[in-house]
Amino acid sequence: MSSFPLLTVTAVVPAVGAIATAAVPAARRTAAKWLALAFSLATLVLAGVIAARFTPGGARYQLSESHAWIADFGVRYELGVDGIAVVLIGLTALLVPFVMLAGWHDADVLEEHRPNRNWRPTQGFFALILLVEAMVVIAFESTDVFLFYIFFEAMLIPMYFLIGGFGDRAGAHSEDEQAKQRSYAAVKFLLYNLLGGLIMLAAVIGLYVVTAHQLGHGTFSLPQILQARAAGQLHMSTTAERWIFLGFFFAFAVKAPLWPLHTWLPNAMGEATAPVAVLITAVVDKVGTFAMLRYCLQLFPNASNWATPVILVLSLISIVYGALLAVGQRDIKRLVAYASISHFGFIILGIFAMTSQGQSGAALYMVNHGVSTAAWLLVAGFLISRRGSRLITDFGGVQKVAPLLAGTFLVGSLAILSLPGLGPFVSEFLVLVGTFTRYPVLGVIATFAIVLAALYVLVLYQRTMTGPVKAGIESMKDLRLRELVVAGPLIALLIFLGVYPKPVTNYINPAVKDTLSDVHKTDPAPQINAVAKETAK
Amino acid sequence: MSTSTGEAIQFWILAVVAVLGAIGTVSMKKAVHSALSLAGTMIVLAVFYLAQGAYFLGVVQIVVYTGAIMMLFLFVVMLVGITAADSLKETIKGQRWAAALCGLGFGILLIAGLANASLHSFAGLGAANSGGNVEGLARLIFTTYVWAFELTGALLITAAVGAMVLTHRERTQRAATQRELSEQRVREGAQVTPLPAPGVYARHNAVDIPGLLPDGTASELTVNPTLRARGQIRDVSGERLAQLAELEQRSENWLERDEHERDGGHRANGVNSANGSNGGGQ
Amino acid sequence: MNPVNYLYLAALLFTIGGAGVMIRRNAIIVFMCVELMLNACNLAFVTFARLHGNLDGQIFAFFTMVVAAAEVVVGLAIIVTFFRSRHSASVDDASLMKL
Amino acid sequence: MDHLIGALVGAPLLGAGILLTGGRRLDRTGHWIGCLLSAASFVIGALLFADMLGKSGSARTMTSHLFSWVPVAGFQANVSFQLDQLSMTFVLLITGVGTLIHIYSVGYMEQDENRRRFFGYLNLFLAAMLLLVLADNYLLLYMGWEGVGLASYLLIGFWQHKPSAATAAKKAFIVNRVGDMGLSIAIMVMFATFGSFSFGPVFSHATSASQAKLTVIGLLLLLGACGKSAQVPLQSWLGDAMEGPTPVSALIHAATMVTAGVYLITRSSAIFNAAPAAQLAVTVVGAVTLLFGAIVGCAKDDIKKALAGSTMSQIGYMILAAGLGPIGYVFAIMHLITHGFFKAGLFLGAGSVMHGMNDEVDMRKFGGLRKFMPVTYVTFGLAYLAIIGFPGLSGYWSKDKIIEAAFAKGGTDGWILGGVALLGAGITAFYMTRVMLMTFFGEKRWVPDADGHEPHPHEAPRTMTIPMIILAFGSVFAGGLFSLNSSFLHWLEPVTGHTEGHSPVSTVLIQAATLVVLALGLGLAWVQYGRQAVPAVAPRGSLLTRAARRDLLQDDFNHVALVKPGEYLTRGLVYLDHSVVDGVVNGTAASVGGLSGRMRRLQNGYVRSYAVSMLGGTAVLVAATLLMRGV
Repeated sequence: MSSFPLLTVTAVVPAVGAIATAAVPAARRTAAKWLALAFSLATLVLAGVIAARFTPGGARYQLSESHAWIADFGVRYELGVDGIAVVLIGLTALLVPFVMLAGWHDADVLEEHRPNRNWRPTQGFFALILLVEAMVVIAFESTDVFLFYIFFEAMLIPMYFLIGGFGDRAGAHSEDEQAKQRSYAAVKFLLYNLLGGLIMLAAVIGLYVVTAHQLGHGTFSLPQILQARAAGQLHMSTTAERWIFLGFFFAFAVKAPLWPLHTWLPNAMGEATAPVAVLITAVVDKVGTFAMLRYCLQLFPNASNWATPVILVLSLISIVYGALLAVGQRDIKRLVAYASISHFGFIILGIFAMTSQGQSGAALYMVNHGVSTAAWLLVAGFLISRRGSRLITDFGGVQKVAPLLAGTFLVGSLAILSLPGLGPFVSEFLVLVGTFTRYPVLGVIATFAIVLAALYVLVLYQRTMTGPVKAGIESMKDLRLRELVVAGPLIALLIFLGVYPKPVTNYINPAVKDTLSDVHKTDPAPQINAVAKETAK
Repeated sequence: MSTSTGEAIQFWILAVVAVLGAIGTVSMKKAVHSALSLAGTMIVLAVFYLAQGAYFLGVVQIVVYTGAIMMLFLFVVMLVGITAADSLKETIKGQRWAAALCGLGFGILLIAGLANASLHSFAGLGAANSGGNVEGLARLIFTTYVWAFELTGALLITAAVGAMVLTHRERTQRAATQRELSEQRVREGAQVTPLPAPGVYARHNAVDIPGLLPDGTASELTVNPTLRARGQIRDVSGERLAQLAELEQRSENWLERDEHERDGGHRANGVNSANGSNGGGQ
Repeated sequence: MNPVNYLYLAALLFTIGGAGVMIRRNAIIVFMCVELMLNACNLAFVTFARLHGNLDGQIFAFFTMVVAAAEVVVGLAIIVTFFRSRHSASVDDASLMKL
Repeated sequence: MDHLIGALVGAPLLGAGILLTGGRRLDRTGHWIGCLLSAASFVIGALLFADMLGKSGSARTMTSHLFSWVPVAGFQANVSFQLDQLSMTFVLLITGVGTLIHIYSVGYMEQDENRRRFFGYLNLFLAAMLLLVLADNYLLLYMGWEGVGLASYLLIGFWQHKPSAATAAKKAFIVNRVGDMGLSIAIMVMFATFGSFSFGPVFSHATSASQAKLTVIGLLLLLGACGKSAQVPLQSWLGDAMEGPTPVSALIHAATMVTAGVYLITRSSAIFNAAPAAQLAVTVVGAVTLLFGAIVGCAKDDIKKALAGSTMSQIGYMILAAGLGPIGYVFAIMHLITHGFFKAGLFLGAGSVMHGMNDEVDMRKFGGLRKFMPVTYVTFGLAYLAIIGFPGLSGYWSKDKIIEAAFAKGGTDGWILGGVALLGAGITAFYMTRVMLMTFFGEKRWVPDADGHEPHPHEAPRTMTIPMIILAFGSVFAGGLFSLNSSFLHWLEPVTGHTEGHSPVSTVLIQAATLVVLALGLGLAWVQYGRQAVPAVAPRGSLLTRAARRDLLQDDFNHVALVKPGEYLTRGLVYLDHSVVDGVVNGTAASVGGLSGRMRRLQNGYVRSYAVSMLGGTAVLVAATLLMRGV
């Protein structure tokens, strides 16, 4: 326990950055961009410091900070990170700079017509991104359920404006038709998540009531609750635990998103600009799956085990369903969205398979999915912005005129279809193995998805990149330096994660071990423990 | 313990009056009548106060309420005058039904509530009023409730100021002089001369009797439009004409004249009558 | 007779006044009905004072009267200004909502 | 010495890295870098080989642990290599033939502006393939397995501007993915059964696992093998894969990658030996494919597709042999090696013919080329003799052994398999002779190509001919050398194990029979294509022929059975998602909106109706209090 509030600072820096960026005068928008980028990089450095200060396998929650906040309701300002949180904070801090670079000119469209003197869309865009980062980071850090809830909800606000205010202009429709669809998407996003959040709020209050009843003093603090349960002071009644669990899970399932609560994602990702879409699926949605792992399993172990069968089936449906719909899409970004739905299915499957492989795989999957989707979708965004269209049919033969773009896009695609040697393979295989050891049938069915993934990814690549050069493509420019700076490191990272994920798994494994012990689960033992016998010899 | 029979009798009589007054307040078409019936109810209440040993309040009720406040009401009624709002026709759909439902329900509930409240024994005010009712009140007001009392003071002042602010109209330009007004009237082609006086050919020249034009029809200008709107005009020209005809008849019978003279005489009569009417007017 | 009857009377008057508020359109009459309701309350207070044998009820009634006076002053002023601007004393005309 | 194993994979990987990220500035020298690095890896292989010969017995197995790849609780995957005789055989084949084909490509791809990228892909393929054969656990093998799939995808679709090429590449990858699915599930079953998927633990405890589990694992591995080695029912991609540049067809789709299936089965011998049911399935698949490929090969007029058919059928032989168990493994691998030589030779020859004929592939437009490109003619001819199993040449030694082994399996299935293998030999003789005759003999049937250029057949440049010559030597002598006091057998025995099969009929008889069918096939082909002139346009042909031209309707079947239903399914789901799943949500929203529209009416702005609601509310409150007091 260090005196320096590292976690707070990490969350505060981007928030301050947001304010500073928003304050930049209208004329100096380039300065604003650089300022925002600087702040996001500072956050990245801080995330690195967190990772360095964190000792894997040490205390469960480290770098903790704890202050009374709303004493009457037992709400505390409590921060603390476990291995998974560290990794995800790193992911967030890592992706945001790339998102900014990719979206460097996204707000320029709005700069063209300036209704009044201090019209500052660019400042707004970057400030909002930083704000989202700050909120996501603190959501990952908080160990107080109420604190988490606040930011879990609050991050909707900046996201709402990012989707509704800065949608991409590459739709197939007229300007105002696009505006209509944008607002539709934004409102849908907001309503879905608000609904989930409100149900969760009820559950949060329920939790407070239960703790207040049994401990005498109501508390939201995760460590306290866990401790109390370990000490046997806290026994939730079965029904209460189940109801509260469902309240939490619903919110996270909407955010994740899990079939059939997924329909907001395609609209949101379709209408938002590629960088914002990446922000949605690669950063914000991770909070949902992360929270399943941290809150659902740790707070309500019995209810989790109770609900597991249903959740597994739903996630399986998500996997296959998302993949099939991705095959059927005509709009590149919607395709990516459905692919993401399929991948979130994998993550949830891994979490609720309740095996160390499954959960480590799921946690690793969050990282890999973030990086791979970023690489894939950001390049796709470059492609879309060049052509000014999202329809697959408008592309063809890009590989001939812009080989670099095609190449980076291909690598991204291969990552999405989880080719061995690239990050996603490791996590996906871990999830599959973890599921198979406990539920062989589910594991096999889920494995079918790797064929479907190959199908939608390669069909997309074939239609857009190969074949004769289509009209409107001939004069397409290859990647610029800025865009290479975005794509290059992400690809390098993908390869690194695919070949040597050990550094990440080192952080994840201990946390997973604790979680599994919370839900009283142990990995199913193999019929013949060959390894043990080998070592015995 | 129970109250005296006298009070009982008084109650049963006056209670009826109070209720009638209340119903009148609600159901009278004209605001004035409502005001009067309300005043009635209030006086009854004052009596009840006195009967219940609230001497001070009884007096205050009469002086402040029935005196000051109701007069204020009447002033405003006069100021506002007659409006379409007075009609009892309902304009909002379903309002009547909703009102009836809520009113009845509420009343029933109240009475039910009172019914099953256990209020059978009561401690009279004998002890409390032993040192005199007014003194008792005063003691309470200036000790326990002194803070509230001070606040009411502030409230009253605020109310007075507020009323002034609300009703006060800032004069934006200098008031128009007599001359300007007359000029303006001429420019607008409005009635320049003063309005004709009422009551020509009338049995008496009261404000509610319109003057007659030479052809015997009533003139709109001679009576106050408010009276007309309230339907408080006594139109007497009809009977007056009948009297004229009869008078002519009598004079004809009385002095037989030739045809030609009769014509002249008849004309003369007409002229006379015209002069007469003028004379009668002044 | 039991003083409770006074309470019944008060309830009745109060209800009638309430009905008037709901039914009448003329602002002044509505206002009178409000006064009626206040008086009903006063009656109840006084009666309770008698029932409980202390003067607090009367104090309350007293304050009610004062407040009523203040309220009447302001209320009537409002009615007058309203009449000036709208040439009507109908409470319905105060509604500016589009349905 | 052991640490060199890593370098074996590293060299071509480095090459791929340099060439693919190097950019245009490497266009001048890129291809030589590629050749150099693959040659380097060959040299390392040779050194290790020498080192291995120096040792004896079990000491020959070298291992090298690089780093821990995926460590999660019980699931420990390492990046570590194991180099034993089997792997070594493959290493030499891959790097050797690979290097030759690199050199060949220098000439063949001269005109292509993307030659650097091509060599990058080739190096990538070598790296992946070496990883595949050197891995000491199934997960790492899987990495190489998919790696070669990727390389093949990239190389088939190398001319991406050709839609046919792009489609073929995609098809190859996806069909392979189906196979890979089998392999990955097999790994999961292993993990669930043995708690490991490293060769050592799994094989040493294979026998102690339940029969059913082993059969499942075996069948799943077979599925994987089918995908990679283009065996029925996952064979459909190989024909289209010929869209790729010819060197690719030679290296990947003839010599090395497509034989990975055979490697997988041989490597997993411990499992298959313990699961007879799975073995039977393997043999059946092999036998069916053997005939399937051969028949297809007979009907194709496209020289490369004809050779592809033959590849299919030859691999069928290997799979069949591998399915026979210890009596077959060695011969499967031996045939694999010899096949690597002569089939690569044949493809390179075909490539050189196309190179001379403006990339014409239709054999009916060839003819009489032997005078114009003698070197090609000779090398192609020798390879041809080798593949039909002309006595004394490589093919003869390996294929004959397989046929004998098939008979030696014993029982009726022994007879059936043997018969099939024998028949296959005959058909092979027929279609290869057909190819030979149509290409190099008879009168010219040349036609100008699309742009009207008259073909001017000429011998290919040195860079292309030298590899062909070397491969020709291989295809002549390799078999003989291997069979010289059965050295190859002794070399491999420690890994695969070997038991001498005892065929019900004497080997002499079998050899005689083989020669007879060989002669028959040859004769038939001569009658049909040698004696009378070859029509420039294909005759309608029998039903079988027409079916064979369409790859025996495999694509049509896939289309009807899989593609169409899939399309309908996705369309239906897209509709469903929009109308039902989303519809429910929007419906709720709409109804709420309507309701609020009605509620709006209550706020009508009339003080009096507000008064009503107030009084109503008060009434409700009073009622509530009364009730409360009541209860």
